[in-house]
Amino acid sequence: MQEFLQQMVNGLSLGAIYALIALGYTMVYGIIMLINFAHGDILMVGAYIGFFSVVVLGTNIFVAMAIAMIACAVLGVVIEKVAYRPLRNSTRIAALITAIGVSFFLEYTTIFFLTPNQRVYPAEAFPVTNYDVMGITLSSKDIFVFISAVVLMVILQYIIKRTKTGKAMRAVSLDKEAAMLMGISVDKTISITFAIGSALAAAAGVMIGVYYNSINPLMGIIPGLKAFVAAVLGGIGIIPGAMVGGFLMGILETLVSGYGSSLYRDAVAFGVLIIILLIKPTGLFGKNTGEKV
Amino acid sequence: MSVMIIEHLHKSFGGLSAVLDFNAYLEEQELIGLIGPNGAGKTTVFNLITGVYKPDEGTIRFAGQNITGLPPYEICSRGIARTFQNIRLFKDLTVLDNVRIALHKDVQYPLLSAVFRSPGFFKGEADIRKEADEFLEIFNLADKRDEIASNLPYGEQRRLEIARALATHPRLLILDEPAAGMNPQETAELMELIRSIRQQFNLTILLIEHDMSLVMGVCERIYVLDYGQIIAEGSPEEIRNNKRVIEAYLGEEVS
Amino acid sequence: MRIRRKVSMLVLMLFMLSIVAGCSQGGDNGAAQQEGDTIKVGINTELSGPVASYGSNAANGALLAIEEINAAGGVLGKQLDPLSRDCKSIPDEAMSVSAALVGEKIVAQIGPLTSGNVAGSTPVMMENQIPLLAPAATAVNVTVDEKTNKVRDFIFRVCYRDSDQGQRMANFALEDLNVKNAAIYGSTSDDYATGLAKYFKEEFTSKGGTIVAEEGFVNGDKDFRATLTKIKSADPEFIYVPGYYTEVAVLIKQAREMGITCPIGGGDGWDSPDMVSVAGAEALNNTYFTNHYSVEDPDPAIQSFVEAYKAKYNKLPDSFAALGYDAARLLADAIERAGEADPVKVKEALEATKDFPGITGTMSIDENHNPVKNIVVIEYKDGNLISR
Amino acid sequence: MQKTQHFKPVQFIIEVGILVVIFTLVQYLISAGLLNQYYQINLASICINIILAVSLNLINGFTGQLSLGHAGFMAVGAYASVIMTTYMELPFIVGIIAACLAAALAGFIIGVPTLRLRGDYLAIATLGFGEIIRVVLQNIDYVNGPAGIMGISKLSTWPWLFGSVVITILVIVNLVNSSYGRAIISVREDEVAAELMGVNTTKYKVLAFVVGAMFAGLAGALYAHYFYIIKPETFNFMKSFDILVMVVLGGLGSTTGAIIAAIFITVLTAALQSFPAIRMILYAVILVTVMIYRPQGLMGNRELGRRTFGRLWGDKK
Repeated sequence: MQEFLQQMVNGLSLGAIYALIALGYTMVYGIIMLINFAHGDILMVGAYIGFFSVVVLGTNIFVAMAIAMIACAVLGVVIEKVAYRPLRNSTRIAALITAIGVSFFLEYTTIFFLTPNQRVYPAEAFPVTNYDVMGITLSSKDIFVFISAVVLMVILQYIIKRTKTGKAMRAVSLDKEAAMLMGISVDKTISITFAIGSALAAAAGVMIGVYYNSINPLMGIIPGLKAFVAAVLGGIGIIPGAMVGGFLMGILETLVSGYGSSLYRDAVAFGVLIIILLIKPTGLFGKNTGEKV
Repeated sequence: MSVMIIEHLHKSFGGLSAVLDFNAYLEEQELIGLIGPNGAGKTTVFNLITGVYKPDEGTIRFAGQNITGLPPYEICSRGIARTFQNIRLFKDLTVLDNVRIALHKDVQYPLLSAVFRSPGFFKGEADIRKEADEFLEIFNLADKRDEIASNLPYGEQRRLEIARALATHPRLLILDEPAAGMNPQETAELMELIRSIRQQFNLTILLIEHDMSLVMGVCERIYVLDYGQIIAEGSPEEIRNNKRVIEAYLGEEVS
Repeated sequence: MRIRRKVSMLVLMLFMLSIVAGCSQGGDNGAAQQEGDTIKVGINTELSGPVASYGSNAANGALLAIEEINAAGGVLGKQLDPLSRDCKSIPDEAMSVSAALVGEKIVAQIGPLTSGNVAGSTPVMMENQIPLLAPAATAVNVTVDEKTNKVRDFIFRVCYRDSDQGQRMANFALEDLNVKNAAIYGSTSDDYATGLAKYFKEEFTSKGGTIVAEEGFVNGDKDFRATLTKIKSADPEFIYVPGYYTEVAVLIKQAREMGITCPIGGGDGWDSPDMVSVAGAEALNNTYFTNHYSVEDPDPAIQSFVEAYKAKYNKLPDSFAALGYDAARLLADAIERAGEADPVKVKEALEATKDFPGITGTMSIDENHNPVKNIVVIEYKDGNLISR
Repeated sequence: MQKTQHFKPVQFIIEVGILVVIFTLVQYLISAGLLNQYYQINLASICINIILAVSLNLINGFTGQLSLGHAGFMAVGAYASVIMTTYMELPFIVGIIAACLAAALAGFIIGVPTLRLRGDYLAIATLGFGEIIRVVLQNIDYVNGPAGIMGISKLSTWPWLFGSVVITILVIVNLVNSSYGRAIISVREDEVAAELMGVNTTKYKVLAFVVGAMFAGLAGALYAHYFYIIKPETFNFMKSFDILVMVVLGGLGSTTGAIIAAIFITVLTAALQSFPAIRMILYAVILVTVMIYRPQGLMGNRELGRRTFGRLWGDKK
């Protein structure tokens, strides 16, 4: 039982990170139907910016995270403007290939300037304390990751449900043309969506840096892929789906490594995804929108 | 003899009944109209017959066999073909290919023959081409055979859709608002066309139409649907004078 | 329409350009104009893809060595001309790069790093009779064909094999640490780590030890706690963690955080200045790994290498950098001994290597083209590396 | 736009003649030692990539089903053939046949359940299956796990490569330009309408998937017997993306486009070897630029073929 609870704690912090990344995927998908494969690499850039602001500027981790989020928000907007906007009326698969290109570009530009070697988040950036709660080890990092992720998700929910921007985002994702006729600036709304999604990825990047200490230019690929799977699991384009999918993915992975065989962990994660899709072809929260004939 | 018998058909979407206890029969080579106000469930009935939706209850018998719940391609191969309210051509393909795809289900050569280009393939293709040309001829589309379907004017797209449906060799042809968006002259031509293809191909035709002149002009018998239920059935004359029908339509107009 | 045509032209031109570039690349088959004044050395390493950091560090090491050699007057009075290429961490690309380098008349090739990519490059080198020096390919079958037991004539390495390392650690655990049982938790995504695990297990069990748990992780993993929880409940006296520092450092840190206190061992993949900064000095106490050298070794040759590397690349050299450096220096030495820059003669000189003073140990090449050198077991003690 | 097929003996002879000339010319260059190894390797890569791109184009381009698991089928083919030739020491042809059958079977097993999914859900499911194949191979000791199999004989000679390319293109072009091909294309155009016109869309999706997988398996077999070593990591999702890039770059639904793009990407990759530091950056920039200026791919969905050449020759149809 204790072991199980420990696994759940591990799974929840991992899941919180996946959920944050998955949110960015799902928001961008919801609004322009693009699988933004460069999303994981924005996370990487965020992790590096966080790293440099701790090491060079000497900020504390929260300020570093804020700086990374702002910088990546700008980066996300620029990427959308330069690479995705010209393709908005093209096929989605062309945009997908462009996203793969952008992903390579971010990875290898970083490698070019910063070498492919990993960097280490300084230990003093975030002092670790372990709490022993009924035999379960709770690290201050777990708490940091979990709480910041939840806070960011609550803020996101607020923005989407309560603010004008959020309403505009929902409107654009439902029907771009109608939104435009209602006086909503579609371009601006899409930019904001990229900004928010990228900022969340940056936050996740800094969290990964703090949580696992080391960062490298290719660090975004695997979490990016996993988060994408999580977003699809929840029903891509659906915000609560991404959160649930992220947590589910995190917990599932920890349980498979903990009780099954860690050798097959990735296979099992994908296997579960496929089984869920076969039962619910549009993900857990997806509506089965039967085509109108 | 009835070519199709529909009994107690029921379909609801999320608790809302779209079709409720629908009963109907279609006689061989009859031309039947299905009318009713907007949202009465006419297209849903078509979708149930052609297998796009699975009915919740009820049976559909066609040519003596129960076809309820079969997949659409299976229903098509039993001899039911249709057109769509908002045209659904293969719009990036040529006019000819649109018709040839419909001819595919009766393709005469096996897959391997296509891959290895055996003599059977060339003969089969020639036959398909010949037959497709015949259909295009009938619908006056022969000289447009290499045009991309979406480049055709609206009326011709409608005609192509009917040609494509006919190419599946149906016994029952279902037309969903074939005259929608047509001008009176085009509509008149269409009426003529519908009559003549029924003759030529021994068809039973079921159509939904808003254009009353067309319905009253060509149909021999009419079903009137309102709120998913049949409220009247009879000859055009009977329907014109039916109280409930007038109410349903007037009611609609008033609201 | 006009714009579209222009764009098509642009694309077409790009296409042409790339073909031309492709031609100029492999094309100078008979280009002998430079033959006189320089000796071309191919450096075919992973500069992009998943193991880019190993490849680029080794290439850096090799380039540093070549720079130093050239500054000291070169080899046989000629300058070495390093041709550095990227093999994308894919075997087929490694083969294509090798063929391109062969077309440029290299005298030998350094790299690639991983055994799989060396294997991709091997047939080309064998066919053209040009020596390949693998800095860090540790799989046993890199230099010997396992089926026929024949040595691959032109393939050499400057690192020791997986079997050597795995066996060394097994013996160290049994004899020096006095443990009776062990758990294995290594990377499963590369042959290097699975090789180490395999030979460790063989040696450990054949000498009376028992393996109580066997788990694996995948490169790129960041979270090991689930499996560690499982291993903890098996209560091993020793955990063998073959893999690279990128994962291992995090793994050890998490293990210690979870209260796993037993000794932990690993291989040369652990070697990196980042180990201490990621895992923390305290977590690394009571951990041991087999290695090629230690940056903290007071040996003057090592210290001057470390200084030079730091000066040039602004970071500490890891094992890959040291092995790349040694590979380039051994090659220069062999060319010197061969008396001329002829691949076959260089190969013979390499085979005859005896007591070459590398910074990863003094090495002689044995009949299987493996270096004979000491395997150091290094212990972490409060963040310092202590040779055992 | 499909033309009606007639058997045209003269054209047939000319086409066969062109193929024979190309084949003999390259064979001569190789045996006379005029084509150095570097070109030979890139030629082999081009052939293998053409097979991969053309076969994926059948699935993604003609059938309109976004599949991201092509590398998985390639892996199945590669391993199946190597087990036959290297482990069982059977002739190469047995390996090739085994590769095709195994990959086709894998395509069937994966295709039947997943092809019910649409769009991105299908994409992620196929990506998942591709990764599952890789992870499973990594955990099978019989095929050496992550280390892979080394020392595979180089059996993929020019005749095999050329023959395989010709057969792949021929089969897929012939398939597409038939009534069956029109049925496949109708699935892409409008699945509901196709179904209502009597096309069993599931059957044709699976058919395209199986045929595509089969040729990916063929490519895998050729790859394994050219590049000496196979390991699971080579066939990861990045490899699937590489193939997808070729297909989209060439133009979805254009076989000639897929061929041109496969050549283009292979040559580009080789050319960029000389710029090790900025190789991938240049690749990324070229990719994004081409996609922005030519989102429909180099060829759109048109084909470069007899008609185009016919026009060039001033030949009136």
